[in-house]
Amino acid sequence: MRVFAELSYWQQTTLRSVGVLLAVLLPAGAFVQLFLFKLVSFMHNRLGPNEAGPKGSLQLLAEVGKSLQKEDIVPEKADRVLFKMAPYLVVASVLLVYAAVPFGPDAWFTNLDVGIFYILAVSSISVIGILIAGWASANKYSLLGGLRAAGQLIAYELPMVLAVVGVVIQAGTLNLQGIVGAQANGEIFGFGGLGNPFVLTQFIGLAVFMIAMQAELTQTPFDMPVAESELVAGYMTEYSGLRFLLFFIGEFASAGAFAAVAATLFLGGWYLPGLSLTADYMNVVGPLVLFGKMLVLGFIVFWVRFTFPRLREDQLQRFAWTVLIPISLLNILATATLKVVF
Amino acid sequence: MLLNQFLLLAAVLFSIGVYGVLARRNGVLVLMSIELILNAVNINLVAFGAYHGTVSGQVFALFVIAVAAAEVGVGLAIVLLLYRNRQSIAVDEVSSMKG
Amino acid sequence: MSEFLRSYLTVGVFFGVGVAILYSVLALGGLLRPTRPQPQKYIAYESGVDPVGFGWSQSQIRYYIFALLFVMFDVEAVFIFPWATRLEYYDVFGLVEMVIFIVVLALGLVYAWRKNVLRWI
Amino acid sequence: MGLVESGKVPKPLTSLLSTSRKFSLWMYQWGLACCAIEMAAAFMPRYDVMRLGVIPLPASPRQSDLLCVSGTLTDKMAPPLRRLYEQMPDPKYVISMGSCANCGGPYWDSYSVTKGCDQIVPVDIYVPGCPPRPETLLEAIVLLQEMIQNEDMGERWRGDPIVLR
Amino acid sequence: MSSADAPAPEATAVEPEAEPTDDIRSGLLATLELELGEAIVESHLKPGIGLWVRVTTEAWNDAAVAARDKLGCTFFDFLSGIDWMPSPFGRYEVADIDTEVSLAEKVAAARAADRISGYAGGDTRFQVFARVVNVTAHHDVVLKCDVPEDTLTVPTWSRTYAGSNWHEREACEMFGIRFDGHPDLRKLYLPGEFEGHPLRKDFPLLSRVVKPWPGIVDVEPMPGEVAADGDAAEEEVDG
Amino acid sequence: MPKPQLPHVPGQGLAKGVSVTMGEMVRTMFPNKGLKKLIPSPAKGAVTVQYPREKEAPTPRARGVIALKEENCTACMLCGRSCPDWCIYIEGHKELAPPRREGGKPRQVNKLDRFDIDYSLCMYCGICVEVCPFDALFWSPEYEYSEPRIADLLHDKARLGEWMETVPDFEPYEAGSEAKVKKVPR
Amino acid sequence: MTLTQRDELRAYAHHATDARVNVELETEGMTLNIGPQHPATHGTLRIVAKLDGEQVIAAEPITGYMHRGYEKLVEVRTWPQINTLVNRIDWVGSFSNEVPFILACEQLMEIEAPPRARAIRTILFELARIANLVLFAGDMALQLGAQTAAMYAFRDREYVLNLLESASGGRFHPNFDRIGGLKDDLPKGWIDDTRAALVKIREFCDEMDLLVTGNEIFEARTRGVGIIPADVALSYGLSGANLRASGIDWDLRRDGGISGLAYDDVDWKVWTHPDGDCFARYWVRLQEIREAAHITEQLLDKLPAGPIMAKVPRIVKVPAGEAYVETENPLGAMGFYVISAGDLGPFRVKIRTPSFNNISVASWVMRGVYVPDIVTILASLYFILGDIDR
Amino acid sequence: MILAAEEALVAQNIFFGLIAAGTIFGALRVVTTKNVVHAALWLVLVLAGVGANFLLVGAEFTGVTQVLVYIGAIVVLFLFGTMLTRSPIGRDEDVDNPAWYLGLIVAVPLLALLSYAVWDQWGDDHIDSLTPAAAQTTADVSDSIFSTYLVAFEAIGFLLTAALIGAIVLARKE
Ligand code: SF4
Ligand code: SF4
Ligand code: SF4
Repeated sequence: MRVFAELSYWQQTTLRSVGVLLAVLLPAGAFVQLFLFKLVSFMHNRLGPNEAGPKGSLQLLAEVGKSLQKEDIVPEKADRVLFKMAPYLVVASVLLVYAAVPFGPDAWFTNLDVGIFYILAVSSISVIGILIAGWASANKYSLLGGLRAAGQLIAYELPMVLAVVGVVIQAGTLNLQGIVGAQANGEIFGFGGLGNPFVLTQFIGLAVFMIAMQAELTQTPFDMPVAESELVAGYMTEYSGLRFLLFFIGEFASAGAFAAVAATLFLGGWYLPGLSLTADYMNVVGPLVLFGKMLVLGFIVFWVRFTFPRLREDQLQRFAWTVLIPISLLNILATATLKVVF
Repeated sequence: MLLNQFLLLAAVLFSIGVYGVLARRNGVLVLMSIELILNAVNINLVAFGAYHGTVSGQVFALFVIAVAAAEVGVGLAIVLLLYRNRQSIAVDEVSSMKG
Repeated sequence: MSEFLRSYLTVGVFFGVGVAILYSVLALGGLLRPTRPQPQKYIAYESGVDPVGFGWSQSQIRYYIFALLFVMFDVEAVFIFPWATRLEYYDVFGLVEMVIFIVVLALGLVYAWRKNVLRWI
Repeated sequence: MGLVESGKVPKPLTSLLSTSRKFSLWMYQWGLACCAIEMAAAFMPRYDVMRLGVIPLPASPRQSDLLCVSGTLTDKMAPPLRRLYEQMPDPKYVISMGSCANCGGPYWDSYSVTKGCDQIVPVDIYVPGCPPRPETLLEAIVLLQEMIQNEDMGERWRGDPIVLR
Repeated sequence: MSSADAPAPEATAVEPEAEPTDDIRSGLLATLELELGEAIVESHLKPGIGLWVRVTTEAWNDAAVAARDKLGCTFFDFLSGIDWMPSPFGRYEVADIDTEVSLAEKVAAARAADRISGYAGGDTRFQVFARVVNVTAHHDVVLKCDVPEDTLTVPTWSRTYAGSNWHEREACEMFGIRFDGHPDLRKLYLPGEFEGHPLRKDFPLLSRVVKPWPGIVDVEPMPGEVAADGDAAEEEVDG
Repeated sequence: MPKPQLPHVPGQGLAKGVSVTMGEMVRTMFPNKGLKKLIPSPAKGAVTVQYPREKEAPTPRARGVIALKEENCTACMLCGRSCPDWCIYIEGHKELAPPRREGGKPRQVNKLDRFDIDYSLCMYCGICVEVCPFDALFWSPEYEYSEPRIADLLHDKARLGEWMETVPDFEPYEAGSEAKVKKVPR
Repeated sequence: MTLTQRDELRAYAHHATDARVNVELETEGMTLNIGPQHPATHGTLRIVAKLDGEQVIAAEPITGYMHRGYEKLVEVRTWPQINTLVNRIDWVGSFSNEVPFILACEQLMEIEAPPRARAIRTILFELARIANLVLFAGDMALQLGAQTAAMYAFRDREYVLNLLESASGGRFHPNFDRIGGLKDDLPKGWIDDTRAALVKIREFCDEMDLLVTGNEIFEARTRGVGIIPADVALSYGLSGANLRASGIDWDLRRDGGISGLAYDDVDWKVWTHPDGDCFARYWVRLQEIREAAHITEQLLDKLPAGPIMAKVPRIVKVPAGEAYVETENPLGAMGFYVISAGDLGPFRVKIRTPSFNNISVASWVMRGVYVPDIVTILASLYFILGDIDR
Repeated sequence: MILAAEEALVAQNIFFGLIAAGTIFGALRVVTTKNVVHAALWLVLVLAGVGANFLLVGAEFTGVTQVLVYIGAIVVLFLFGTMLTRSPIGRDEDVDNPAWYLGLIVAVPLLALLSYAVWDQWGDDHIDSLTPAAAQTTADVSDSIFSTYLVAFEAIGFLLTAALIGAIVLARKE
């Protein structure tokens, strides 16, 4: 974008920072408001918040405003510094993920050469935040919840990483823009009219990725770590007010982040067949397209969350190690073989 | 940038690591100190790689990271074993494990 | 400064901006929120009874084994990714190499499986 | 000392803050007996308190704003109630639901029942009934929301933490 | 078998189909008598309704074993105690408030008063009773035994019926009856600092003592009406 | 015994589950028929009664609050005495009322001074209503009387009298019944 | 399920029960308090569990947080007052609490309710059962994490509550049963409403089958977990669906020989399940909802006309004597052992509540299970706190 | 705006200074803090600093790997290990050797020696990372692994598996 290019580095950076912060908060807010409050309520055959503002649209603001006024409690036995730090770590990890997601031909924050690799790397930081939160609270539910959560996150991070490999093999690059381009220009068995969103060829990868994503977000059926009916709120048990809100935002923002990544990797990112891959208008349309795809994926997350019972800790570990990881390894080998053969 | 910057940083890290290995009693902390040393080595490797304009430094650093992972895994397992048998992870008591 | 360094710099800047905003929101909350200490407010929550025993305790070694497995496969992923980008050039040779690598690591997984450490107890 | 305690927050802002408090009441469900089921029924599709912004999510007192004591409070249960009430972060509100919670109800003469939860925690709204039908609870919540909208934040922030009326 | 001072009208017509049931119950009693012999103090059989057997304190657990093994009553229904002392306080209503007698005096008076006892009789103030059921043949028996006044101890059932563990804890808490051989007789219901045994008749309900009965305010009853505590004019009402 | 099971496809139970919730969501969002089907109107599809704006009507028998028809009450105390919670407080005095018929003797009647029901204690059992021999107490289905002060839950006879307006007529009985429908004195 | 599978399950359970603790590392045990105020204990039960990592070494339920002194209170109340008080024992199926008490009194007074009253009693009894078990089905799913099922359960339960309310005036505590009959007859249109509600309940059962029963995750969480063998169940005095889920065919509605209810007039079936695990308990209860709907429908079809009250003195005095009547309540066998001295109120009443026995088995079952299974087991044993502590 | 070469150099040096200071401070805290969990978190700082250093010299892939493996995995392993061996909140007085000064005696001279050697040997040689590191892309790393270091690569596979098996054997009590 020409207008954009004339700005100084710092101006660009600030502009993009604001843009990406929007991109973090918007999906998080949208997910909470739209899915958690509304669609899920409809699933339950009820209405959900509708008194705050027209049709309940200001509910979210009320939540934030309330959190601002809530007392901030640090338990006396807790490790004060770490207790306060943990939510930052979790949210920071999400922020860092968003930094690398492309929203349009020029609408990106950074365009890293190792984009997807970088995303996988920084998304694993949140494990530390969760472990620290559980440990620093000096509370049994928290500790148990933190350990369970961390155990689960690492167990499902692997399938997620491995599911991505298939896409990387097909695209031949780690760069997310490159992956979007590869999907836009790709063709399946010679038919390239619609490009090749990798969901078509990598549907196993997508399935594994979505399952792993569900687990990474600790949503039912993988929400044992925060299982209300035994561990109260897991590692978040002792958090109150704004710090809890940070975790809360973190949870939904990372739902957005993972949805964005999945959309980019498997659904063609900000590109839609029939649109231009390079034109300027895509910098406006692209984010919307991506957002739409994120909503679809996000909806699936919440849909599943409110439908299924949860797996037991040992069952979900077993599922990760004995089902998902072998499947994704096989997927890699199959994809690689096909790639080499064709 | 000077190559020296990196080498000196590595030297400092290395020395701190050595100090940690010697001064720490807690097995986990000793392992962490070893990580410091390995990181110092990695800095050197990468810096030299860049200095010479080859990619070997990086590759070696990757290998070191992999080895470090293996090392930590086994090391912590030993510490756990130690803890299991002695209810303490003070490394200077390891000698008493013999026999 | 190289292009790629700048892109990482922007990551840093972004990180800084994000954390700063979060921090300022918390500070704003600090201005608004009350602090009213009550005798039992800062006791750890344990369903309303006195916390019994140590608030934390060592727990299952399983967690460790799973973490270990994770580390191993994470390292594997580090090598797979560059290979995946270049597979077209390595062709069959690369495929075979990687199959060997994966199989060797999978052996570890199978070993763990057989040793029943994937049972989470 | 925050701004609110010192009374330095301008009026429009306070009313904004009050509105947000009013519409975001995370309810800590202190379900004790039969009334608990009616309280739960109030969360469920037919009555759906979530419409009013009362969110029944928190399982931990640390994240809750509103404590709903519904049911028979026994002497054995009273100390935990006090503790969990105190563990809630301020500002916090209490609804006492049902005759038992109000003053012992059918068990007013029992040797093991506390005659009213207001002996233990300060109560903002008393809901009559045995059990009150869910809509009565809704009415109480609407009442409470009005109260929150009009309350003096400074006083609630500042005052003695336990205000027994 | 003997029927004690049971005031139940004996003359009630036994339903024709109740006859066979009666046979079953007498059979049960015969089996128990064979098994326990002298240990059976008294028994009461209500045709078509139930069987009550009182055994000696020492044979309390043997009775359980016999019922379980010989009668097939493997299902443990409940175990509890009774305090046969007449209540000193009534229902804390008019009459009680009028008198100037202190609580303690009332209790003393009640202690001195005659005790009643239920089916299968009883010699002591406290009794323990339990019911076990045969779930395949669908018969049941209520076992009772006296609790010696001095020790207030009876043998435990918790080794015979695992379920009686909690019931015995409850009885211990409520009546102060100890169960010999019970693994742990901690309080089940009440907070640790609670004193007294609530189900004993001489345990007063303080709220009722403190609060005046609202019905005491005297307004003359309308002619033809009945006072709440009055002797019932057997006025019949229908549907 | 469990039902005979069809061959099991892995994930089939999960699929059924999500289809149920999805179906419920669609039904809630699009309850309309015909062409209007495409207009989402969840307010219609959901079973929710939106409390302050719409209220559900409890059945006529619902035990919401007790209303007192003061004229009928003779302060006979029956209700107060049979109340399990001792939460009815009655005070009365005797009074000479004008004779019912011309030239008759003045009657002695009980006059009600105080009739309070403590709704914070009442267990809504209905015994008082049942025992009242003079049809002075009635159930009203009204339920909205929460109070911020517990003392306000003690309703005096004026307040109890006000509830009288909300007392519904008795319903007719189901077929086969031999009970007679009573009348609410107005 | 085949026999071998069942044996496997049983073997697994035994293995789990005898599980010794942690081979890997002698961890010092961690004591976890679940409750008294905790979502898992739906009410105020407290579980103190000694943990080893994720495994429970010993778990003990601590009760008494809901102890209200029923047995003492009834001694100072009159017969009609007790009727309304006992409503609140098992508060989700309140009407069913009144029935055994009233029947015991009737037995002592030697009167019988007229046929219409008996039929309506039975209908309301079954509706209370539906209200109770529907809640169970939803709650069980909720405890396992499926929130939607709980929503549907509460939604459809409302229909039943409306019926109870329109008949008795109370959504929860009907206080409708009287010695010798019922308080009032049914209002017009009630039968049709009931039929309509039963349709909803059937739909609910089908929905639960789709949403929960067949769900692989649900099965994984419940099958083979918390197995209670029949002999243990009997010696602990488990009753109701818990006992039937252990394969014992015993239902007081059929086997109790109770004359005050109309079960013998209709055609129905007692469901049992051989497994004795959490799934079996859930499954049996789900079938019982359907069965209850079936019973109710038949009774509605042949509701006899006539009075609903026998001749009973206005001031009730129960003759001296002892009577024990036990009925098959939604939670299990509930009985009232009434000792009357011929007064306005009873001399002593021993209330045998099903949950008290049902939950006393908990520490036996929970040895060696995983922490999350505590929740599953508690949910499947299904207790109401008031029913435990009285 | 592209920074002029010198300016960029200055900027880079400033960043290096910041990063190095952070790294060294973190490292010092790692070896001095009394709390194991805190030590692990300080280690995160060190690792992040080292990763940033990698980026500074243009080793992008290694830098990200540092985050992925070290911070995302090894630190987690450390934390698990710590929590398994019971680490209380607050200061733990038992983490240091009684003879900790020995470490100082060795480390300080070592540092002096190393610094001298480094300074002596490489004086003011420059790393030319201003020109985009032509030979440092992921693809090059990959090519290098799959050609020159192929054997090493496979060996790493075996090493990892061996370590895994060893650790399992160690951690399990048969
Ligand atoms: S007020 Fe009534 S319904 Fe509520 S808990 Fe008490 S007895 Fe139960
Ligand atoms: S409804 Fe019951 S508790 Fe309430 S006043 Fe009447 S008799 Fe008393
Ligand atoms: S029973 Fe009826 S007439 Fe008698 S005092 Fe009560 S309300 Fe009045």
